[in-house]
Amino acid sequence: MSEGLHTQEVSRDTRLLPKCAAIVVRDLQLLVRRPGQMLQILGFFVVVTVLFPLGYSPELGKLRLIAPGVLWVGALLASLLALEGLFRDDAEDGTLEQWLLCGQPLAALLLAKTAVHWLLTGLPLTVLAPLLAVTLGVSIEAAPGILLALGLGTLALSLIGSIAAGLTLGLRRGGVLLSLLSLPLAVPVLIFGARATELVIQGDSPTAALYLLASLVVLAITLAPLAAAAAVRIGLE
Amino acid sequence: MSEGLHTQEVSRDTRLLPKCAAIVVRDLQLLVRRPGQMLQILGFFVVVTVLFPLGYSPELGKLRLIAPGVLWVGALLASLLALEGLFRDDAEDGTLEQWLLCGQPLAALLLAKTAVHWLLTGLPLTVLAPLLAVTLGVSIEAAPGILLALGLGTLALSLIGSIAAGLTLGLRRGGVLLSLLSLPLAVPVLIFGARATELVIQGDSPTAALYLLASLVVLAITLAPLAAAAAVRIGLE
Amino acid sequence: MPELSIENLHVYRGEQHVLRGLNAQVSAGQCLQITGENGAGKTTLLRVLCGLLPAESLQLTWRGRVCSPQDAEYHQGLSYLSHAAPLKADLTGWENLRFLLSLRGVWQAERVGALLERLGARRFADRPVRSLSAGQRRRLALVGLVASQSQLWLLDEPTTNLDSAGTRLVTELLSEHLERGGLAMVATHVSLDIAPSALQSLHLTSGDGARRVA
Amino acid sequence: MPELSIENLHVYRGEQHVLRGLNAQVSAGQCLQITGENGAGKTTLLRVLCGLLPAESLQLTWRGRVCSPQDAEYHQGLSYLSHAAPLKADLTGWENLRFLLSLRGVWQAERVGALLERLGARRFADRPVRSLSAGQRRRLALVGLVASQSQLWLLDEPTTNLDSAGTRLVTELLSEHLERGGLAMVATHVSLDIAPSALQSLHLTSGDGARRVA
Amino acid sequence: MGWAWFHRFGSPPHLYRLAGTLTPWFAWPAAILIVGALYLGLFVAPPDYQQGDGFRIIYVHAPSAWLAVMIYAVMAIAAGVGLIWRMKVAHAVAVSCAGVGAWFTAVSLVTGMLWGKPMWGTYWVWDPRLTAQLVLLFLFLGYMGLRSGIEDLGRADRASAVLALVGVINLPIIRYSVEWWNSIHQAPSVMKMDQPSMPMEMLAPLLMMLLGFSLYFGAVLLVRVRAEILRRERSAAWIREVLS
Ligand code: HEM
Ligand SMILES: Nc1ncnc2c1ncn2[C@@H]1O[C@H](COP(=O)(O)OP(=O)(O)OP(=O)(O)O)[C@@H](O)[C@H]1O
Ligand SMILES: Nc1ncnc2c1ncn2[C@@H]1O[C@H](COP(=O)(O)OP(=O)(O)OP(=O)(O)O)[C@@H](O)[C@H]1O
Ligand SMILES: [Mg+2]
Ligand SMILES: [Mg+2]
Repeated sequence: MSEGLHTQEVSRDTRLLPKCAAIVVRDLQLLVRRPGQMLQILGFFVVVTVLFPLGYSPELGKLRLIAPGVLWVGALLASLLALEGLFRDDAEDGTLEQWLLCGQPLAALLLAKTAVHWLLTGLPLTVLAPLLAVTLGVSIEAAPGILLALGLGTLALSLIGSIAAGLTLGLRRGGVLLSLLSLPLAVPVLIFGARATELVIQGDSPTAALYLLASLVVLAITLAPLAAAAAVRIGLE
Repeated sequence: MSEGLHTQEVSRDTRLLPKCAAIVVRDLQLLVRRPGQMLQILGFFVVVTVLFPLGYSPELGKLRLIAPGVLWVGALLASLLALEGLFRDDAEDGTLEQWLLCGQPLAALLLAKTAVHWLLTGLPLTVLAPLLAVTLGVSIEAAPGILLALGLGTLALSLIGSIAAGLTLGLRRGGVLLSLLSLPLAVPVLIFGARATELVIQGDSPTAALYLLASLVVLAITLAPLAAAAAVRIGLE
Repeated sequence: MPELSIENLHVYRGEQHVLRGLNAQVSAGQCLQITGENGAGKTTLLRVLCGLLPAESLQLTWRGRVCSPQDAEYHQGLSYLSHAAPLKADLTGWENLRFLLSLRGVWQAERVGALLERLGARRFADRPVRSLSAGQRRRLALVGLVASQSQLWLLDEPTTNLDSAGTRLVTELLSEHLERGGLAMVATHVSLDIAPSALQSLHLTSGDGARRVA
Repeated sequence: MPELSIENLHVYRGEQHVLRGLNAQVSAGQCLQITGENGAGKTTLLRVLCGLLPAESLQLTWRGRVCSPQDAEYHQGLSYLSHAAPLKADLTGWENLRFLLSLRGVWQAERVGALLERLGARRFADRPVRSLSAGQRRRLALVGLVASQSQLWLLDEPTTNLDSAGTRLVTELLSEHLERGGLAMVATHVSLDIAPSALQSLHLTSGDGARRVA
Repeated sequence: MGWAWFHRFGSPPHLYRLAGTLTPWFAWPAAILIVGALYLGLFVAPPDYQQGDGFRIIYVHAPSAWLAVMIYAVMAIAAGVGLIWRMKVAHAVAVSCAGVGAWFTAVSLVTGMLWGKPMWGTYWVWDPRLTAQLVLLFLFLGYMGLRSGIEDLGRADRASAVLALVGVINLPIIRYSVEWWNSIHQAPSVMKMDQPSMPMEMLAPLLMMLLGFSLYFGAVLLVRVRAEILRRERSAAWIREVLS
């Protein structure tokens, strides 16, 4: 038979990058198969932002004041909800096990997975935000600042959430616990983010707050994948 | 062998109530086994309520104005999140199939399940709400009104959500879709509920809004179980 | 007269016409073994008969009366054992059985205790199901099956994950069930060690309807 | 000299001391069949060897070098087939295999095509896995196993859900793997139809360590 | 010398006995210090010239707030040791910390709120320091929530240890980030420890109380660790020896 030679003889591609690429390709395929997932997250974001004026007040003048809070809380909740499925689906159907067994550094694979997840949820959320801000009475000039702040913020949230997603893997309905665990870590992001957005809306320069956000992102990129890998190993036991 | 006689001869208890009782007992057992579930929902509610001041403003005078909106959006989101698992867990491990096969009206069983679910999530949320309201600068005198409004509101939300929970059974991660499906039905609850709460906080009489809420609950009790039963049958296919 | 008769069963799954005009009869004391290669439609057949999957067309007669596979009365006489054991992972085996059987109105603690003993499941009946091995779960599900005292058993690969002693037990339980006048439809790839007089066989071939073998 | 040697393996699950001081060796071209009643610890043993479960103590030697069951190099020479087939329900069989094999760096379309043919899986390789029967999924997982060309196979009840033709195929594939100098550890309740010279057997008894049989 | 002491410390029977012996050495001084500090604080220290007797709540509030942070640190260190050296008793220590820590955090929050009513006219203000303390409570609750969700002890240990360690990074971040927060709240001047204006009669009971609380924490920890070890090792041979 020609189908199998053994490891000693088999030419095995041991580079890391093609594996990360395979993960990205697969997740895009999955998105094409069920675009509903992404649309639902966006829908949730819209709904939270729309609900608030319903429960509060329809006056744009008042709404503008609470706009940063509403946008950020909405984005935070939507990101956290989306994160629930980050590793869970793969764990449940047994494919995540195979990631652990493929002989590549797990942290790198999880970083790839988290990055593509952000591309498919965090980025669309970010793009949507300025539009929603307009419905809350914010002027369209604030768009670039809002984009930058939310882009950085959701990226940090995705990374932070990946740790909690790993930790809650072993649990049946980890969703709520995931939010709870991510929250203490997400608070700084929320505070800087909302601060930057508020400055932008008022027409001031948000540079300092944005720098802080960016440094949080850098910190998260360095540490979160390692913690997530440890968490996933434990979660899969 | 004495272990089996056949249906013709077997004395089978065909009353409906003991079955509903069995469901209640089992769900309480499950809660005792994992109290985390309930605590997490409460934690989420607390967290959402805490997020707003962080993203908005720490001034109690300002916070008091948005308190009804924050409380209701928080309670709505927490209820919807909790509802995700209403039938899903049972569907995934195959026990829900057995409910369909036990020869009892499914709608009644699902109503029992939804009722105990409200007792374990909606009611605690309601009890917690006045405390959270205090942190938002609302006076403790408003407590009875808030309790009544949120009690009725969460009950209606549980019933409405049970329909969506049935419909999203077939989907992997129905959570977000569930929120979207429930929302059109939940909006009236939110509006009347927030209105009642606002009146209470301002010290006015919320009777009219509360009557409307109560009639929504009655409507939901009559119709929701039937719709949920139909939805579950489809979802399980 | 057959207790259960299925006529003209057509089922589509997605695009596929999985079962085409299948007919089958089962009398009291008879077991119908359903065989067929992977993907032939065995699971589909059983789930349609439970009313869990919709059929394109089906004429079902049960105890001489025409009925739909979703009728409550028909369900009361039927037990279905699926690929996966219907147990809640957070409850113990005992609690699971208590709930399952209460739901059917046939909970009797001593009977269940005796059955647990017989299936070698007493040892782990007090542990949460989450911590049980695949075969141990299966054994609990079998206790539930027997204790629900239904006349019609619909079993999907009941010997999966069972060791050889477990497999023998299944055929024993099945034989006893038939002797008491029960009916069974069993989808399985292994040959069942049952009195040939009580055994019929239905071979499904992928998508081409069914051939009756014996 | 054995390629794989396991010494002094102790594993606890919850309170239970499931494996107590187990020793086993497997040489190239040998298959170690793991038997034992339900709950004896077969699945546990395989998952510990994959590094998916922690062991209390374990001395593992692979190709003459002591290593941990979480070493990347050891993983590169190993394939594990669990109770459930590791496939994403929303992707087709083909896409699933492509991903799985790319992850291991051994994706070759023609080879996979040939294997699909051989396992009778080409017909449904382009359908989403969600719509496949239990046995069909199993066949896809087997293609992935063979195509990953690992020297060490760890198989947990590989014949579950397979029809008789499928079961025969598994033993064939296994024999070929051994002839090529592969190693295998197979947990199963059925007897494997493999050349006796290549077959060893390890019988686990619940919680009492292991007895070597042949 | 080497690592022998480390392994000896890590052996459950040894720690069990050690904890038993040490408990009274923590409990009695704790009781004496707390009672003494209460007496000094409530009756001897002069009333504050601004707040009158209301300030006396500080004797419970401030020590419990400090302890809460300290306990988190102890918990994280124990969790780290358990994770890295796979030491089971370290996990037992970490678990035992969580409940006490959450309790002290809650006490500091509640006493703070009670104090806030007369001082700031409201129970709660979204002040950075208060928020940081609330987040600390979430950390403890999240830790316990995660544990309660995982059945298997070993897995619960390791998963919650990762969380505890991740949470450590969070402590300084919260501390500094809240400075950036758009708080319009005037920093309460009483919340400054380094004011030389605090007279010795006020300060001494405070420090005594802090020491007392710390010893109390030590005693509670030892008792809980013993119980935890008993629970974990209930099937071990040495337990039967100890109990008989
Ligand atoms: C819920 C409300 C409150 C919370 C959560 C809270 C929290 C804290 C925390 C975390 C500390 C320790 C500070 C540190 O480690 O640096 C502390 C200390 C202290 N708090 Fe509070 N506090 C609250 C209300 C109050 C009120 C109303 C007062 C008095 C007006 C007050 C006065 C003090 C004082 C005097 C100290 C000790 C000295 C210091 O470290 O500044 N606190 N509190
Ligand atoms: N998550 C768990 N927690 C605690 N105990 C467990 C857990 N999983 C399995 N066990 C126990 O460990 C023992 C070995 O289980 P394992 O799954 O390895 O058995 P097995 O030999 O594969 O059985 P089967 O033939 O039924 O698949 C069993 O007694 C089981 O109850
Ligand atoms: N959800 C689905 N959607 C579309 N087609 C499906 C679905 N489930 C199963 N099928 C197809 O229906 C056919 C019958 O499937 P079924 O599960 O009944 O087979 P089976 O005889 O039980 O096979 P096995 O022995 O593998 O369990 C298969 O060809 C399968 O691919
Ligand atoms: Mg099948
Ligand atoms: Mg097994």
